[in-house]
Amino acid sequence: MFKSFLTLLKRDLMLALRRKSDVFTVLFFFVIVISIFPLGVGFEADTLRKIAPGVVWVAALLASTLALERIFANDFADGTLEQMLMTPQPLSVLVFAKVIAHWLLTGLPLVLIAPLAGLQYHLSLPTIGTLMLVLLIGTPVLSMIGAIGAALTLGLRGGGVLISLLVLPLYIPVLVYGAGAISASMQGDVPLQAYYLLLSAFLLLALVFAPWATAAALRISVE
Amino acid sequence: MKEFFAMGGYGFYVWSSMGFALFLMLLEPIYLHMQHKSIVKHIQRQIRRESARSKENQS
Amino acid sequence: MAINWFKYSAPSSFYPLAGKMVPVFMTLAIVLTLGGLYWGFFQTPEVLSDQKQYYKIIYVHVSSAWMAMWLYVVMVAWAVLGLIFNTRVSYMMASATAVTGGIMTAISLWTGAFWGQTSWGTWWDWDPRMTTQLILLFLYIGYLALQSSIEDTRRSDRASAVLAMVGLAIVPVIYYSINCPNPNECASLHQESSLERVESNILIGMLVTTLGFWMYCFTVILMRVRNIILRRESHTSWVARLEEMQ
Amino acid sequence: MTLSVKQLQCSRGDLCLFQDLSLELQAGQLLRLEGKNGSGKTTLLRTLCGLFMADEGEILWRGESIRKTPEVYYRELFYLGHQNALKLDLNPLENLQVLSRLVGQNVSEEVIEIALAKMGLAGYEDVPVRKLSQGQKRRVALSRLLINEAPLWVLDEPFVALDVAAVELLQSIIVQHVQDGGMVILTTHQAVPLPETKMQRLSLDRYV
Repeated sequence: MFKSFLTLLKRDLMLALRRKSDVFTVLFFFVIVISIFPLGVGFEADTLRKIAPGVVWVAALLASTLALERIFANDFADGTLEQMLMTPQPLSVLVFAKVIAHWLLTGLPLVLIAPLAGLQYHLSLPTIGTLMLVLLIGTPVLSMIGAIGAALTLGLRGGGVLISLLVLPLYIPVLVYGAGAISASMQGDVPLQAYYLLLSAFLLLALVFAPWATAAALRISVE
Repeated sequence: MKEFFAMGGYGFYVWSSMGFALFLMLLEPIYLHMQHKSIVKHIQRQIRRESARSKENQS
Repeated sequence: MAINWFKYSAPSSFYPLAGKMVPVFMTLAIVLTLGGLYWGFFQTPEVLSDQKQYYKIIYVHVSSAWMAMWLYVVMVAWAVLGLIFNTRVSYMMASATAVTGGIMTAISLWTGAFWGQTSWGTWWDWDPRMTTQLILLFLYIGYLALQSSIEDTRRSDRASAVLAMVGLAIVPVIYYSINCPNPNECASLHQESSLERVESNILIGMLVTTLGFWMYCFTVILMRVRNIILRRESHTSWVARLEEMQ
Repeated sequence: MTLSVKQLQCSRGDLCLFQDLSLELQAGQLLRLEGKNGSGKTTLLRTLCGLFMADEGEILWRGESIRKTPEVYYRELFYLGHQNALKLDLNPLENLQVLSRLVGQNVSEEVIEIALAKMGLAGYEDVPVRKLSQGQKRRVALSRLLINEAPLWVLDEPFVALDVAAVELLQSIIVQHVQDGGMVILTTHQAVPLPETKMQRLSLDRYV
């Protein structure tokens, strides 16, 4: 079981490296969305600091939904997805590998680029630390839940917009506590433990249930 | 009767909110009934088309 | 006398049954809704002084809000039934319920905004329950959007069933996260619901109206499912034999 | 090692494709599926692979339903559809390695190179599949037949878009597999040179 998980993960990463442009489009989208807000809202430090948590998280949400369609679309088009449905391993393990690969290529870069956004928004260093940690816990949940939407809308025209329509409402808990943690860390003495626990709980629930739901959705869509 | 509609000065709010809601709830069954009729008409036409075509095949 | 539920799971036997039930539920809906509203409007003693007349909005607001939430659960129930027993009628009932659920949510938001304007002075103030209703509307819209964008009825039924189940699993988490965004001093989750502090007569009016809304929803859902059955089974022989078609 | 199908019924949307279809396939036999286009041949093949859910009926492999023990069935099944199941950015070697490892087989590079050579693709091992012609891509997909150890093959129109040489090559591979005690289910208009005893035919037009 673990061998095929690694095989698929390695294959997806290899594919991505051969087609680097896909990786950077999501990253640049995230950076552009974050950099546009100050132009609209004004450059005062305290307003930027106040809106930073929300802006960063909404940008992360939009960037992740933008990239979701690609998780299964290529495999569905060239027939490899069918082969994956007919392996001795449970499908949810393979789905898990694909989602992890997707997260490594679209979620993790957001975490690594987040300090840049922090500086743009005059965030203090500890807050940037919180920002990165919260994004680190939150973005996998976005990929996991988003994969369900991607599997449901497989092969539909106008699938990209449809995915965000289906999936954005489901991201709300991660958005609320993700942004909440960052604004709490800005007030200094507020304990952040509760936020991290809640986000980690979401992550665990997503890790357990999302691949299974995605596998069921894939079987329905590939039929 | 007049003060009934005035509703203590909130007449506008009460009636427009309730009015719209009940109007919508009235509209839906009517729309569904018309939709039902149009589907029935469509199927009748379809049956006539098929019976006509089957007669041609036999003749 | 074991009721053979599976007999009614076939569209051909469910269609006439639904046809017979529609008038019954419609009359019940009219009687109960008007009765509830009449009771609420005229029978409640002027407990509240005159200028508080706007509370009458809550009859429709609370009834539609409850229906909006209940219909989502009913929709998921039909979807799950469809997935387990693979009966097409259950899927049709799920998609029929979704539209009425969406309308009920829209009504509850509309009346809620008016209620907010009169009692809090703002059309929309992100009150946790109202925000959850808004998100519920997005879930309904997502369900209907997915269903309409998939041509193959078999796939659209089962795909939207999965989406509805995922939605239902996450709705409580959404409600929790909106109700106490700051986990450190999370306000008592259970705000005083509109039931406790309500005077008994108003309560009666509200409950009767809600029952009326239940009947109304049954009526409309059954009418819509009959249309769906006709549209999907238009090529079958039992439809051709229906007396309406002669 | 038998594949038995009992009272299978499949429908697309509201159209019933076939009903109470039963068949039994023993080791060392080939089943040809015939029927006009749209008669549900591909749907039947996909149902046999567990990709499509039948309305009624059961599919048993070694006496066990494929729904209950899919891992046993999928270890012994090889399906080749209209699509080649190849990633265009990878070269044939990587593609075949990934696909065989996914099914749990550990295949060495030499075996893959021999198989590719046999399919007339010697020297193309590290050329990205995107650069190959349509016929060559199909040959890469077919070379998986030489690598996999699955006894049951389900092939959907395998001879399509193949030149004469490739058709003969594929025919010999299929015949060899059946004679070695393997089982093949395929849809094709091509002749497959096998003695009648080893051949079963099934026309879907009879099951509507």
